[in-house]
Parts: sequence; structure tokens; C-alpha cells
Amino acid sequence: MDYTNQIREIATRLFTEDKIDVFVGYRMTGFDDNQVPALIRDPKEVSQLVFTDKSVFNLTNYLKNEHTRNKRVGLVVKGCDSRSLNLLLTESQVKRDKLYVIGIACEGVIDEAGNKMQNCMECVVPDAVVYDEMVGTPKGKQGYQVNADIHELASKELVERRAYFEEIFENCIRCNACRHSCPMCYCAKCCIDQETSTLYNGANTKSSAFHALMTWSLHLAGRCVDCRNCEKACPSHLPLHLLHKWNERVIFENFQEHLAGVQEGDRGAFYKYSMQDPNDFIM
Amino acid sequence: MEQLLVPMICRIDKMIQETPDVRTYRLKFKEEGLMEKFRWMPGQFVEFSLLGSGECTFCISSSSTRKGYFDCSIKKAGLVTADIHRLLDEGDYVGIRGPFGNWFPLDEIKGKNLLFVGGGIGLAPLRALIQYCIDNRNDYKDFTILYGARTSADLCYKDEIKEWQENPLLKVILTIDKPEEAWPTNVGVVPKILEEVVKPVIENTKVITCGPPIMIKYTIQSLKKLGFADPDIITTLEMRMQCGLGKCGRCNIGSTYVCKDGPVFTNEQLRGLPDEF
Amino acid sequence: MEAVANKQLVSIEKPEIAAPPDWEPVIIGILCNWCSYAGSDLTGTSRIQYPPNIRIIRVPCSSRVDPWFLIKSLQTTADGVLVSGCHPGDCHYISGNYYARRRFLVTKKLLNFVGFHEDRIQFSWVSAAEGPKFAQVVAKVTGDIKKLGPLHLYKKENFEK
Amino acid sequence: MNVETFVTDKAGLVKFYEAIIANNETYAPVEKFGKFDFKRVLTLAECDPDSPITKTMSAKPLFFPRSAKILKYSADASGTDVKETDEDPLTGKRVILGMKHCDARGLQVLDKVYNWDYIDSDYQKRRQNSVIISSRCDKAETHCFCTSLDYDVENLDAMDVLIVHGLDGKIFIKARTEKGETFLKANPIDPASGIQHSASEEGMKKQYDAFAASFRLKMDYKNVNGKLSKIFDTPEFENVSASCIGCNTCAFICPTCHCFKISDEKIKDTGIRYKSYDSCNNGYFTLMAGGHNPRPVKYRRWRQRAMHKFVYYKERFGENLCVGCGRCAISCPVNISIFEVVNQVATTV
Repeated sequence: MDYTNQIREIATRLFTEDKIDVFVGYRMTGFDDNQVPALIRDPKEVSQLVFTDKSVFNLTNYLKNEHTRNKRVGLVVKGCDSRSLNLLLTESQVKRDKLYVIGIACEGVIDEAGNKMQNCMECVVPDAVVYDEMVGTPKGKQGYQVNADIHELASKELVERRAYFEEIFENCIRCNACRHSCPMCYCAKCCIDQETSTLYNGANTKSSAFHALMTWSLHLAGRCVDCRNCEKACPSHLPLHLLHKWNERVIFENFQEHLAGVQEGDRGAFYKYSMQDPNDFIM
Repeated sequence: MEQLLVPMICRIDKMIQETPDVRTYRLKFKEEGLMEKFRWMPGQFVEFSLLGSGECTFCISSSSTRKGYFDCSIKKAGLVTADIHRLLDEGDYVGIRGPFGNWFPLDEIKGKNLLFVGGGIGLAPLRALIQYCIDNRNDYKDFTILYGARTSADLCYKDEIKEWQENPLLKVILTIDKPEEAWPTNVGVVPKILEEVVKPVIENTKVITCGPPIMIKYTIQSLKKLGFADPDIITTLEMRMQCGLGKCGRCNIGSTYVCKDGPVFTNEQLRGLPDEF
Repeated sequence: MEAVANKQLVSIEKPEIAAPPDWEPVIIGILCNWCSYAGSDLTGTSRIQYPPNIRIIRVPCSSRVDPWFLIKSLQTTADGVLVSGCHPGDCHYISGNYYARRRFLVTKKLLNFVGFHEDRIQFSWVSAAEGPKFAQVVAKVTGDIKKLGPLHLYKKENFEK
Repeated sequence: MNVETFVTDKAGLVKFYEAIIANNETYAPVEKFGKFDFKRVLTLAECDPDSPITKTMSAKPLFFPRSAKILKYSADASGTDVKETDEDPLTGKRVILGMKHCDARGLQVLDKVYNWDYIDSDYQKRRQNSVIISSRCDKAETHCFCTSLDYDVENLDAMDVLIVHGLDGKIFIKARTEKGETFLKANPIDPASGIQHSASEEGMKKQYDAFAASFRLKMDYKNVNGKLSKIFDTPEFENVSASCIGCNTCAFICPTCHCFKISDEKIKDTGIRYKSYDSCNNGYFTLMAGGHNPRPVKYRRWRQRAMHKFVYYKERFGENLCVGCGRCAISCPVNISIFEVVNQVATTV
């Protein structure tokens, strides 16, 4: 997958037609084959832009950034990124008319070791769902499948699962990088983030990590688009996707196959309800 | 270091509601004999902790020449100060660490004319120095206090200001930002009154100013316009702090630690710092 | 496709430390103002006995219950939590409990997934007229939690037993 | 200091490590979720003293814990009672295996800030009671640039015992400080394990040369330091920080970042006060209660971090705060490298 030329062309065109102020894309780091998100304001720098299967980071995160606020933005989105963009639009966090979205028909991105990322192998929406312009050949929607890790963990005993998660919470260093890198976390005052909140447990203990990660994942339930920004940001390499994928699974099975941000105008699972929702777990 | 961060317990002896959102807490150490050992200079600050809510930095607003107690004036502004206002009353206990920081250059201002320029809660650090200077009145020459607030209700230490006004050795000028009925004197922001009403003598005068950042900025501009030299303008900085020990890194401005090298700076020193305060 | 999430998770919780003989569980009951709280009132006025282990918190509506409340309860004093609201369709705010129902399911499943027995968190619909039902519900929850023993998982340090 | 150098082979080193772990309270990198963190170990099998730097957390938390209890308090009608926590910082001796030389240097740098004015006695105690055994890296990783900075990597004395994996398979063990010397004497090297005295240190020198040659990143430190101190107001900082998402990962894993916050956890009338890590990249780091924030925008916070590392600390304490381990660049979710940024700012402005 290499759309570098197309993206450069589009960006140049947008700048010459004066449609955008900032273009958010990827560029090479300059020292290895990884990529850095680039916020390009100068048309001369367009030649830095690239797009390959190393373009991992979800760029919709930058829409909460002060560099893009109240500006006309050109944005590159993959399938999963476009789902988060979709949700940000329904939640009125960005204005559609300020955005020029370049949708990618994504074939999956690779991790540092060069393997295809797990979320790409299980991807439901490889093609961007919100776009002004599409790059690549769309593949269409894929079937939803159970995350392999979830499948394995769910078949384990409660005690084993507990031991596994205790290890996760034990190894959390409470840097809150997961929350900061999440495109769906845009609250100015976050309830797990430091100091701004009275609910906050700042210490790095197992208990407070449990509190923070659980609250965070429940606030993202029905909104997480599985872009794995959080996992990329986690310095302890914690498998944070387990919490989100489990919630996604519960929601998919119980709430009319809801998947966050797949349809335009569709809200998160907790912002709507149905008469068919399960009731048998309630006395 | 953890021991250095453990506060000593103080009892609130008296609580004075200065304005709707400013209270002065008069504190005494719970432990016998600590009060006598606790020594501070005007301009220094303490870490005031309401256990369970957190710790905040406040300057000591009374002078060490008034023995047996010390005051902290607290304005309701953030989470902890809101809790302080909500929860603390006379007889309650709080934690105190300190005193930290440097103090006003007492030796340098000896034998000079003094001009205090305060705004709002910014009078609190000045009050410590004013009390100190009143108690050593003979060391100083002319003595002018210019104090402004948004409204007459926002003027702190009203009783004390009355005392100052009655004192023939002091000149007190008050001002409020917007006109009000039954307000006898000046109306206008502090820098304006400074230029138009106070008209200070520049020779042999030291100016000590404190207030909201924006007021300090314009006051310093006016002072410069009046002809004051940078070393003669002394101010105290407000900066977020957590430890007061020069470790936590919050109060860094360039390579300066406000909690150790400050909070009292002359304008000359401030000009050498990066513009991050 | 296999319904992984809805499959009953294997949940045998072994008590980590045997409960002391005189141990009584602490259960936080979060009740909606309009139905369940009135229902619990009726239980009292009708002089129906129910276990005293429940500590009641009144909230305006069951949809006021943020999942965070449950997490915080389990982290501090509680050995179990009961949330109760109006029956579906009876919500004072028209649809609050429908929203709440979704959240409850996900919270319960997630807490179960990370290692809490599913009986630690329970939900019920109790209307203002169902005094006896409230007593039954509390009795059942208390019984369930007594069987499970005290909760130690992720307790805050001040609350470690 | 004329210190003996020992030489051995792989098997000898394993025996050496095993003896240390058996006789001392030992901390070493233990793998969890693909990342090594320093933990108490009881056998050599559960840890990896030669873990790759790219996957190893720094050993800073052993000296400056991620969360330390300051006090416990309880309040009742008779007043408030504050207790210092019963937690003892560290009384026994301990050995730290597998610390990277840049981490060790990091501690040397941190000593300055912890020992000026108010002395952090807990940190001191932890420092004094720890013996650091560190092996020199074999080759530089993508983001490493320790040789470009203001310290001498070859003759670094931040670790107590240095282990060098020579090019020809020989492994050198050498005490670097007096503490290390006494440690080696107290743990006599077993002749049966094949550890001998070595007359020449040429192998060590050769290894260092090969190591130093493997660096891809090279910085003209004097130039960068001098330039940065003059260009506080350059708009270039705004450009280079644009892709930063402010996630703070860099500060939490940095071996020299030492900012902390104090927070209370209260339940009813009792509570605990903790001191835990914080980062200057947080928007509210300098936010004051009245709403005034000296560093309200990202590039200012970013500049503070870069300048503190490369200029301010040097001005104040005479050492460069960055030790060149490259961990921030490795962990950064958007692949920003502090080396690249600082270099770019210093060369383009």
C-alpha cells in the first residue's frame, strides 16, 4: 500500500485552490522507516508527505490540537480513523465544512516488527466511511469477527482472568498516555486525568490503575473504534485493547450489532437505546 | 524527602472574612513551643494543606514582629481553595510546611522612601512587609500605600486599612476600578492613579508591588514611565508550586526556581528571565 | 458466529481469605428517587424485614449512575453493589432507565471479565409499590455476597481488610 | 585508582550473576508484556540482565518511586493526627543488575538536584545502599546518542561495577567505584567459575571503539547547548512540536525527569498523601488556581522540556539533563525524537 503520490497531488491541489490552511498527513522520521504525523502549513513542504503501510497513527487525534482549531484542515483518514471522525462529527467536536477529508481504502498497516497489526486483520471497515475524496480501491465492509485475544481470555476461568488483569493493572505506570493519544478522549477535564478532577486517584497503585483504566474504557465503550493509538502510546506495552474489544463485543452482541462510527450520524452505543435490549440480567 | 513533605499541624485561631471570597486564617501551631521556633521574614510563603484536598502555596500575610500567630489570606479560586472556604472554620486543623523562599530585601530598603502598590489579594504579601515596616517605622522615610480593587467590597483588610489611614505617619491611597455611590476617593485602575494621583518621588524610593499578573505588568510600565530604575521595583511572583523545596520542577522559569530564588524579584532580575510567568 | 460475550463466563470465585465468622458484607444500594427509593420506603412502612447490610444512596434516576460509581464502591468499602430503578417504561424522565440498562450490562460484563464475580454487581427494577420485592431483592443480594465472602480485589490501601 | 580487571567467558558471567542473586537482594529487568521493568528477582532465570535498551524501562523508579507515600492522616473530633508512613525507604543493601550505563549516568545527574539545598534523604539512602552493576551496550540502537553529550561514556564512573562484553567473547568485569571494589571483594569471585585476573584492558578499549563507531546519531553538543540558550523565542519550536500529542510518555519513562506532584486520596476522615510522577507537558502543570497559566500552549511546554534538558539544568547544576538513552523517541507514539528536534532547532535557527 503506497498512496504517497496521490496524497501529495491532492495536498498540492488543495493548497493551490486555497481550500485548506493545514494539511495533516504523515512524513518520514528522517532516521528510520517509521513515520511522524506532519501538520503542514506551507505548500512547499507538501513533498514531505508520504502514505504507506507504516502510517499507523490515527490522525483525528490532531483535531483537538491547537494547531488545527478553527482552521480549514485537510486530513488523511484510514478506515478506522474515519470511524472516529464520524463519531467526532456526531458529537459536534469538529465542523464538517472546515474539513477536507481524504479517505484511504486501507489494506492494513504494519507494526514495528513488520507484521500486519491485529486490528487490521480483524478490520470491519477498511475503507474510509467519511471522505471528500477516496484514494485506492474500496473493498467494502468486512464481516465482524471475534478478537482472537478476547476469544482466548473469555474461555479462561475467572481466577485466571483475574490474575491476568491484576498483572495489567500492576504494570500500569499511570502516565495517562492512553487517554491523551485517544482521538475520542477530548474532554478538557478528564475524570482519570490528574488534578483537574476531584475524582482523581493520582497515585501509581494497582487500585488507582484499576480505577483509571476501567473508568476510561467504560467511558469509551460503544465509542472505541479500535485504532490502537492507546496501545501504541503505552510505555508498558499493556494490552489495553482487551478492555475495549471486550466492551465492543458485548455491545455488538447485545445492542443490535452496534459498531462505533460505522454509519454516518450514528451515535455511541450509550447515547441511544432500544426496546429489544436485554433485560434478563436485571431482577 | 518524604519527611520534608510532611506538614506540621496548625490550629485555626481566628477566621476573618475579608471580602466575599477572601478569608484570612490566623494560625497557631498545635504543638507547644513550635510557634516560638517558627521564624519567617516578610515575603516568604508556606505550603498550606487541607488534608484530603491538597496543598497550596500561600504567602504569610502577617509580620514576624507580631508574635504568637501568623496569617494566611486565601482567595477562593481553585479546587483546594474552594474546599478551604467550604470546610475550614475556627478551631479546625490544617497542615503547614515552611517557611520557604526568599524575602523582601529588608536591608536594601532601609532609609528609603517606600511606595507599596497593591491590587486585590496582592496586598497580602505586602501587608507582611507593611506591618514589619510600621513596627520599625524609624528605619524608613516616606511611606505611601496605594491599594486598588475591583469594587469597594473587594478591598481586603478593611479594618487594618482604617488603622493605617488614621496613622499620621502613613499615606494611604485607595482606589476602585469602577465608580460607586458613597465612595469617597479615587476611581480608576492602579497604574492610572499611580501616575495621576500619587505622583511619587523617584529619588531614593523603592517600589514594592504585587497584584494580579496583568496589574503588575501595567504598573511596572507606569513606574518605568515615571522614571523608576529596574532595581528599585520589587515584586513578588505567583507561580504554581508543589514542594517548595526546589525539586518538583513546577516553578521553573528558565534555570530559576521561584520557590528557592524567589518569589521576591526585582524588575531587573525579572528582565533576565524568559517570559514565562 | 459464536456469541462469545453472551456466553456465561466461567465464574467460580474462590474466597481468597476465609471470611471471619462474624463478617457481614457491606452492600452499596444506589436507588432511583422516584421508584426504588419510594419502594424501599414502602418496605419500611409495611414493616417488612430485610437484611441491614445495604447502605442506600439516593440518585435522581438510574441513568444518573455512572459506571464509575460502581468501580469506586468496589474500590472502597463495598463487597457488592445493587443498583435499582424504575421498571422499563415507568421512568420519571421517560427513557432514563433504558439508557441506564445498556450501561449496566456493559459494566457488569466488563467487571466480570476482569475478575469480579458477576454477583458482586446486581441490578433490579423495583417500583414504588413493590415493597416486598425490594426486601426480596436485598435478601437475595446479601445472600449471594455472603456466599462469595469479603472482596479484596483492588481495594484501596486504607480499606484493605 | 588502580583496580583489578577480571576476565571471564559467558559461563563464568552466568555463575557470577547467579552468585550475586543468591547472596544479595537483587533487582533486575523482568519481562512483562514485552517490556522489561526492574523488579526484585530470586533466580537468574526470571530476569535478563542484558535486556535490550529499546525494551527496558529505566531504573529510576528504584530510586525515585513512581508513587511514594508521604503521610497518612486521620481526623477526629480531638484534632488531626498526621503519621509519617511506616514505609521504610530502604535500609538493607541491594544490588541492581542490568542497569544501562545511560541510566546510571542519569542517577549521577539526578544527584545534583536531589542534593542541593534541601537534601532528599530517602533518595540518598536508596543511592547509598545500592550497588549498580551495569554492562556496556554492544552497539548503539537507532535512537541512542549518549556519546554525543557532555559526559565520557568510556570512563563513566556512575556504575559501581562495569561489565564489558568483549568482541572476542571475553567478558571483562571491573569495579568503577570504591563501593564496587568492596562489593567485588565481599563477593569473592569463585576461581572454579573461570574468572581470572586480566593484565590488559585492551579488549575493553576495543569494545568501546566498536561501540562508539556504531552510533548513527551524532550531535555537536557544545553548539546545540550554546545555540539553544540564545533562541528562546524562535518560532521553530512551534513547528517542531506540532506533531506532539502531549501524552507525557516521554517524561514518565525518562531516566532523568524528576518532576512530581502531590495528591491526596481521602476517604471519610482518613487519607494518604502521595508523591507521584508528573510531566511538564501536561497542560495544567503550571496552571494556577486563578486561571493564569505561564505555559498555556503546547509549544511552550515543549520548549520548557527541551530547554530544561539541554540548557537550564546545565546552567544551574553544570550537567546536561538528557543522557541520550533515546527511550523517549522509542516510546513516543508519533515517533518524535528529542535528538532530531533539538538538532533541527539548533541548526536551522
